[in-house]
Amino acid sequence: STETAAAPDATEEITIAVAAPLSGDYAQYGNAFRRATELKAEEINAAGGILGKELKLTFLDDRNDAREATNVAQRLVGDKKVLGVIGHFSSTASLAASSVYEEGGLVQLSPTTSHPDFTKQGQYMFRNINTQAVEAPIAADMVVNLMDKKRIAVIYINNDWGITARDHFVEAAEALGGEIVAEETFIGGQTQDFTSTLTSIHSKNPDIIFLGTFYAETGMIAQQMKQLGYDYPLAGLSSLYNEELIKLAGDAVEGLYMTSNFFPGDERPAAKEFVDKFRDAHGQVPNQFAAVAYESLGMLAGAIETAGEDRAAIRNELAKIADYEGVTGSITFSKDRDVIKEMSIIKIQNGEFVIAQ
Amino acid sequence: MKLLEVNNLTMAFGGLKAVNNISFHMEEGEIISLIGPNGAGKTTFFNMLTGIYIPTEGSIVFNGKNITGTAPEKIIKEGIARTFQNIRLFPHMTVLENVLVGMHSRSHNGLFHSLFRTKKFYQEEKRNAYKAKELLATVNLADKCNEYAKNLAYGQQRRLEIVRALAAQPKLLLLDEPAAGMNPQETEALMKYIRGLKDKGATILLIEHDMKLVMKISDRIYVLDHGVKIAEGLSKDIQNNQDVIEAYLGKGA
Amino acid sequence: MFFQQIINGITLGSIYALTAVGYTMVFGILELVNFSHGSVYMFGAFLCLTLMTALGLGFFPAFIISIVITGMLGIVIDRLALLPLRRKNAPKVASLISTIGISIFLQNLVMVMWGSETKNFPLALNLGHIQFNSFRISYLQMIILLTSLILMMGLTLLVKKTKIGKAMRATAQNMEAAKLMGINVNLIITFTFFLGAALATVAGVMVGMYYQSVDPMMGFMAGLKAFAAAVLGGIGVLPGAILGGLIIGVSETLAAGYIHSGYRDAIAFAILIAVLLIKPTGLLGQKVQKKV
Amino acid sequence: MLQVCNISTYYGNIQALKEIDLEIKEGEIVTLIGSNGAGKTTLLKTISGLIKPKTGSVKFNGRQITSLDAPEIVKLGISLSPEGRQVFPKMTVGENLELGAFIRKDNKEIKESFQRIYELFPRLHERKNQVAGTLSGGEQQMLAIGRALMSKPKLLLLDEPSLGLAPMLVETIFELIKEINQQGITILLIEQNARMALMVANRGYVMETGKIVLQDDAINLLESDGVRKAYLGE
Amino acid sequence: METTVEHVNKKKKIIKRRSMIYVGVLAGLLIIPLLSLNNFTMRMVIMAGTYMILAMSLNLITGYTGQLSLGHAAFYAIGAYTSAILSMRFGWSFLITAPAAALMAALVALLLGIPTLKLQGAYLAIVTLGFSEIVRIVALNWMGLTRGPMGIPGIARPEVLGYRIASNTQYYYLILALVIITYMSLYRIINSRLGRAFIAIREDDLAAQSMGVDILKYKILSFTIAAFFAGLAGSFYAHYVTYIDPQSFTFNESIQVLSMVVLGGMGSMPGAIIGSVILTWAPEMLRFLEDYRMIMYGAILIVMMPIRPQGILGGIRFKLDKEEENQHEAVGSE
Ligand SMILES: Nc1ncnc2c1ncn2[C@@H]1O[C@H](COP(=O)(O)OP(=O)(O)OP(=O)(O)O)[C@@H](O)[C@H]1O
Ligand SMILES: Nc1ncnc2c1ncn2[C@@H]1O[C@H](COP(=O)(O)OP(=O)(O)OP(=O)(O)O)[C@@H](O)[C@H]1O
Ligand SMILES: [Mg+2]
Ligand SMILES: [Mg+2]
Repeated sequence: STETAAAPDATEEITIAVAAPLSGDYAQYGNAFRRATELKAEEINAAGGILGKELKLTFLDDRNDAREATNVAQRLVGDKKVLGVIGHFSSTASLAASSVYEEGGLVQLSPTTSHPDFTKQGQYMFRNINTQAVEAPIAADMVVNLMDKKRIAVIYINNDWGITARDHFVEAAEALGGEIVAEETFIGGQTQDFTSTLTSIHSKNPDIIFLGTFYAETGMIAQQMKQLGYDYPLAGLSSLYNEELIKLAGDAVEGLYMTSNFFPGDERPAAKEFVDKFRDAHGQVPNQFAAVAYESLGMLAGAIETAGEDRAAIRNELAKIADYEGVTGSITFSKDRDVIKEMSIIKIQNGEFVIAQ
Repeated sequence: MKLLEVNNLTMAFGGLKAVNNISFHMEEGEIISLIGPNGAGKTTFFNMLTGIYIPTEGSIVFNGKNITGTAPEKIIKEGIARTFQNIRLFPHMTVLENVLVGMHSRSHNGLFHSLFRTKKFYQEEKRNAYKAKELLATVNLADKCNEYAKNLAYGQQRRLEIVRALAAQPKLLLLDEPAAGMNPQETEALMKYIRGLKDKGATILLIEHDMKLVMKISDRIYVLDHGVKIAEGLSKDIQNNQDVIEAYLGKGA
Repeated sequence: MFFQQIINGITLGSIYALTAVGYTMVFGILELVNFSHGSVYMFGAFLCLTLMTALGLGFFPAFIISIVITGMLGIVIDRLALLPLRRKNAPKVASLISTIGISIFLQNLVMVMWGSETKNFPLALNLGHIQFNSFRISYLQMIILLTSLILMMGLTLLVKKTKIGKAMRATAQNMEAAKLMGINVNLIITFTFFLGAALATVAGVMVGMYYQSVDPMMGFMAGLKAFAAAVLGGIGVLPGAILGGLIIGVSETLAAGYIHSGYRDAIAFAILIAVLLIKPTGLLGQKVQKKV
Repeated sequence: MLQVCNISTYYGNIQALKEIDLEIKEGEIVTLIGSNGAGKTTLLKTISGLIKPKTGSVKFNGRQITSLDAPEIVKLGISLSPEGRQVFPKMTVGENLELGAFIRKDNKEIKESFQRIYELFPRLHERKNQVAGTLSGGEQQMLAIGRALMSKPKLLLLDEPSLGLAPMLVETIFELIKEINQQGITILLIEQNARMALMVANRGYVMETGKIVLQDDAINLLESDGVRKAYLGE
Repeated sequence: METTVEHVNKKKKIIKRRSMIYVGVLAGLLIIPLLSLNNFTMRMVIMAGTYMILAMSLNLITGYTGQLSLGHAAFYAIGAYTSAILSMRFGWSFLITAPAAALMAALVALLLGIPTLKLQGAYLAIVTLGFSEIVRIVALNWMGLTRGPMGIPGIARPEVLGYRIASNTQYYYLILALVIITYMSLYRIINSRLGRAFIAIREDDLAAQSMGVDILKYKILSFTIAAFFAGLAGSFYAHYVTYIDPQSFTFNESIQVLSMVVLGGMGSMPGAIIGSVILTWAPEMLRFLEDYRMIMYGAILIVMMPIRPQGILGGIRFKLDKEEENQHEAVGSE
C-alpha cells in the first residue's frame, strides 16, 4: 500500500519498504510498525521529502514466517526502486531473510530483532534495539539493587529473545549477589495455563518473579498468580510496556517494575512530539515497538538524503550514524551495526506506568 | 491325502458359539459345499480358516501343518485363498491390478528391484501380467483389464473376485456365496467354470444357498445349523435328510 | 504443592474436557476431524466479550446470545463449506481441508475485526474460592468441571435416548440408509453443527473468563488438545472426552511442575501416544470385531 | 398409484436409464427383471429420490414426486429395502428396526409392528441386542426387509430381497410378499430369481441396458420363450 | 487379433512417444532459468519445488496408502536439522548431508512406525500430530544439539562436485534434480508390486491382507519412504535458506502440505505437484489484498474443495500411466 502526503515532487519517489507481520498472530506488532512509519513518512514528506522527492512506503506482510520473510526479501531485493528495508519484526523472520538482503546488497534495518547473531549475518544488517546483553544486566541491577530482592525465580518465553534475556539476566544477577531459585519456560502463544509453573515456583519460596516475557503472557501469569493466592513482586523487561497489560491484568500487575527503552511519559521533546502525534492519529499512546520503528525510518531517510539513491552508499551512510536524536534517546551504531541505548526503569503504580528512577 | 483337517473348531462371540465344535476334512481335488441356514456359522468358519478370526478352540491342519491362528497374509502363502460374501474388490484399482495384487504372495519384487527397474523386475512384471490376463480371459474379463473394478457389473465383480483369489495359486479355494445376485444363466456359467477348475485339479470349499448349484457340483456336503454340524454326506443323502429339510431346505426343495 | 498441582491439572483438564465434549460429538457423528472447532470456540469468546463491552450487555445475556449466534455460524459453516462436499460424496479428507480453510478464514477475520492483541475478558462470575491448608480451589474451577460433566451427560442422553440422537447416529453410519428411513439428513447434520458450535462457545467463554483473556490464537492449541482428548478417550465416546481431557491436563501439569516446563506438551503427547499403543481405540473406545 | 414417465438417469456421463415408463396400480405386485447392470437398482433409487433423473417425472398417487428428497418420499409412503442391505452397522437390531419406524408417531402400533417383524424373523428377535454390523449376511438381509416394513409403507420397493437367504427363508419371503400385498401394500419387486418373482407377481417388466424391453402379465412372461431363455435359465 | 509384428511396432511407437514427452518436459524445465525470470520468481519456483517433494512424499502415505498423517513437518524438520548440524559441526558437504538427512528421517519414521502404524484413521492422525509436536518441542529445548530457539544461522551453501551453489539459478537446477529423483523414485515404487500393495491397503485393508499383503510392513515401508524424501526436502531447505529454527516446522507446515496433496488430488503425483504450485503461489498472488490476504486464502480452500472434491487431478489417470498400461498389455500378449 502507498501512503502519500501531498508535498514535494509527487512524480518522483523514494521507496522504503516495511516488512513485518501484518497478518497472523503477530499482526499487532506489524501494525505498530505500520502506524509509526506512516506517521514518520508524513512528517518527512511535509518537510519536503527526501532529496526533494516524495517518500513512499511499501508494506509487506511476512506473517512472521521464515519462508514468507525470504520471499518478501527476494521481492524487495529485486525491486530496484526500494532503497532500504525496515524490518523484520522477529528473529525468525529477520535471520531467515538476512542472507537474501545481504546478497542483494539492501539495507535491512530491523527495529526489533534482538537475536545476538542477527547483525553478524552480513554488512547490511542493522538493528535499533538493545540486545539483551545490554538490557538484561540493567534489569538484574534493578531487581537485585533497586528492588533489593535476592531470591529470584525466572519465567522466560522459549524463543531466542527469551533465552538470551534469561542468560544475561541470570549471569548478571548472580554476579550482583542474587540467587536464582527457579527457572521456568513456556512456548509463546501455546501455553495459557501457568498454574503449575507458578505452583512449583511457589514451592521454592522466592522473593520475586522476574519475567522474560511479553505483555500477553504476563497478564495471564499475574492473574493466575493472584488466583492461586500467591503474592510475589514482579519485574520484567521493556517488552512489557504496553497499555494493554494494565487492562489485561489490572491490579494483579500493580507494583511491577521494568526496564524501558521508551516511555510515553518521557519529557524529551522528540519523544513528546512523537507521543502526541501518535495519540492524535490513533487515539492511543505508542508502545516501544512503534517508537523504534519510527526512529528507524528517520535514520534510514537521513542516510538516503546524504548518500543519494545508491544502496551501497546508503548502507555506508547508515553505518556512520552517531548521536541521532531518536524518541528512545540518542542512537549510535557500533561498528557491528548494533546500538546501545539508555534505559530507564518504570513501574506500574495506581494502574499507570510511572518512572521509578 | 488329506489336504485340510479341522478338529473340534469353536468360535465364540461372548456367549454365542457361532461355530461349535466342528470337525471336518477335505481331500485334494474335492469340491465340498458348506450349507446351512442364515447365521449358521459358515462365513465364520471361513474366517477362521483364513486367519481373520482366531478360533476359541480347536485346530486347523492344512497340508500337514498346523495353521491355527496364523495371520491372513501368511495363510495365503500356505495356499488358502478366498472370496468374500460381500464383494471386497479394490474398487479404484483396475481389473488387471486387482489380479496382480492377488499374485502378491507369489511374487517377489521388492524396493530395490522396483526402484532400479532391474531385469528381474521386468521379467516378473511381464510374467505376472501375462498370467493375469490369461486368468481374466478364462472368465471373459480380458477386455476389461483397464477398467476400474468399481465400474464392473455385479456378476463381473464376482468373477473378478474368484480370479483374484486364483491368482495366488491356492491349493484350496474358498468361495463364499459366489452365485448370490446372479441370475440363473450366470449361475450356470459359474457352475461350468467351477467344474473346469476342478478338472484342472483345484480343491474348492463352497458356501452357497443356490441348491441347484450345490447339489450338482459337490462331491460332499456339510450342513451347519446354529454352529453345529447337523449332517454330512453326498448330495442325495443331504437332499433327503429330514433334519436338513427341516432346518434349511424347506418343503419346496 | 502436590495437591495444588493436582488441582491445577484437573482444572486444566476440565478445560480441555469442556472443549473436547463438543468436539467429540461432531467428530463421532460426522467422523470428521474438525479443525474449525478451535476457531469457532475463539469466535464465540470474542463475540461474548464484544457483546459485553461494546453493547454493555450483562454476562448472562451476552453468553446466551453469543451461543445462539455462534451456533448459527456453525450452520452457515455447514451449509456453505461442507454441504456442497457431502452432495458430491467427497472423501473425508476433503472436508478436513475445508475445516482448515474455515479456521484460517475465521482466525484472520477476527484479527482484522478485533485486532490481534490479547484482550481482557472480565471475570464476570467472581465467586471466590475455598482455601485449604496448602492449596485452594476456586468455584469457577468447579463450575468448569461441572459444566463439562453436565454437558457430557446431557449429550449422552440426547444421542442415546432421543429420536434426534438416533437420527444423528444413523446419519453418521449410513447416510443413504438414513434418508430411506425418512430422516432429513442435512437438517440433522446442520443441527449437529449448530450444537457443536454452541458447545464450542460455552467452552470458549468459560475459558476466556477463567484466564481473563482472549486472543485470536486461543483456539488453535485448544482445538488440538480437544482433538487429542477426544481421540484419547475414544472417538465419539462422550465420557471418554472428559477422561481424555483430564488425563492430558493432569499429565501436562505434572510434567511442567515436576519434570520440565519446556517439555510439558511433548510429555503430554508422549503419554497420549503411549496410551494409544496400549489401547489402540482410545480409553473408552470399543474394539469393533471386523466381520466380513 | 405410481407412474414413471420417460425417466432418464445418469451417473456422470453414463446413462443408466433410458426413457423408462412404468406404472403400478394400487394393490399390485409388479416385478422388474433383467440381467446384471440393466439399471433395475438405479430405477428404484430414482423412484425413492436417492438419485435425481435428468428428464422425466415420477408421480405417486397423482402427486409429482420427481424433485422431492428421499426423506419426503418416504413420508408419503414409499419404502425401499435397498440393494446391499445398508443396515446401520454400529446400532443394534432393535435400534435399526426402530429407525425403520422413524416417520411414524403411533407408538402403540409401532410396538405391534415390532412384534410382527420378530414373529416373521425369529432370528432377529433372538439377536435384537446384537449390533447389526456383526450379523451374518442373511441376517442382515432379514433386517433390511424388516426395517423397510417398519415404516408401514403404501408402496414397498424390494431390491433383491432373497439375496443371500437360505432356501427356506426364500420361500418365507415370497409368502410374506403375497401376504402383505393382501393386506393392501403395493409392491415393486426386483429379483434375480425371476421364476419365483413372476409367480407371485401380477405383472412384470423386463429391462435391458437401461431400457424396458417387455412388459406383460406375469403369467404371459413366464411362458414367453425369450424370457424363459434369458432369465429363467431354461 | 493384431499380429505380433504390429504389436511390437505399436509398443515401439508408444515408447518413442513417451520418451519424446519426457525429453520435451525435461527440456522445458531445463530452460526455465534462461527465461531471465527475476530472482523472486525463481525463489518461488524453488520453494514450490521443495513443497513438491514434501507433497509427493506425503501423497505416498495419505494418497496412496490411505493413512492420514498430520505430522509430515516432523520429518521435514529432522532432515533440516540433521543436515544443518552435520554441516555446521563437521563441515560436511551437501552431497553427504542430504542423504544423511534423508536416512535419518527415514530411520526415525521406521522407529515411530513400527509401534504406531497399527493404529487407524484419527488415532493415527493424532499420533503423527503429537509426534511432530514432540519433535518441534525437543528441537526447541535441546539447546546443546539444536541451539533451540536461537536456530542455526549461516548454514553452508551446498557444494556439489566442487561446484558451489549460490545463485537462484544454481539452486533451481539442484531442486529440479531432487524433484526429478523424487518423482522418478515414487513413480517407480507406485507402479510396482509395492505400489499395488499400498493402494490395496488404502482400498480395502482386509482384502489386501487376505491377498497376502502384510499391512503393517507395507504401511511402515510407505511411511519410511515418505519420510526419506521429506528429510531430503528438509536438507535442501536448510542449505537454501541457510537459517532454520523450530518455528519453521510447526503443525501449520504439515497442514499446508496436506492441503497441497488434497487440493491437487490424493493419489495423483502430478496432482501433488500442481497443489504445491498453487498453494505456494497463492499467498504471494494475494498480496494486493493486504490485511484480507489470509482471509482470502482460507476462503480459497473452502471454495476450491467443493469444485473438485477429489482434488484437481484426483481420479484422473494420466496419459503416461495409461501408456504404461498399454505397454503391459502389449507385453502380455507377446
Ligand atoms: N463378530 C461377531 N460378533 C458377534 N456375532 C457374530 C460375529 N460374527 C458372526 N456373528 C454371529 O455368528 C453367527 C454366524 O455368522 P456367519 O456370518 O458365520 O453366518 P453364515 O452361516 O455365513 O450365514 P449367512 O448365510 O447368512 O451368511 C451369526 O448369527 C452372526 O450374527
Ligand atoms: N455409482 C455409479 N457410478 C457409475 N455407474 C454406475 C453406478 N451405479 C451403477 N452404475 C452403472 O449403471 C448401470 C445400472 O446399474 P444398476 O445397479 O442399476 O443395475 P442393476 O440392474 O441393479 O444390476 P444388478 O442386477 O447387478 O444389481 C450399470 O452399468 C452400472 O455399472
Ligand atoms: Mg455368510
Ligand atoms: Mg441391482
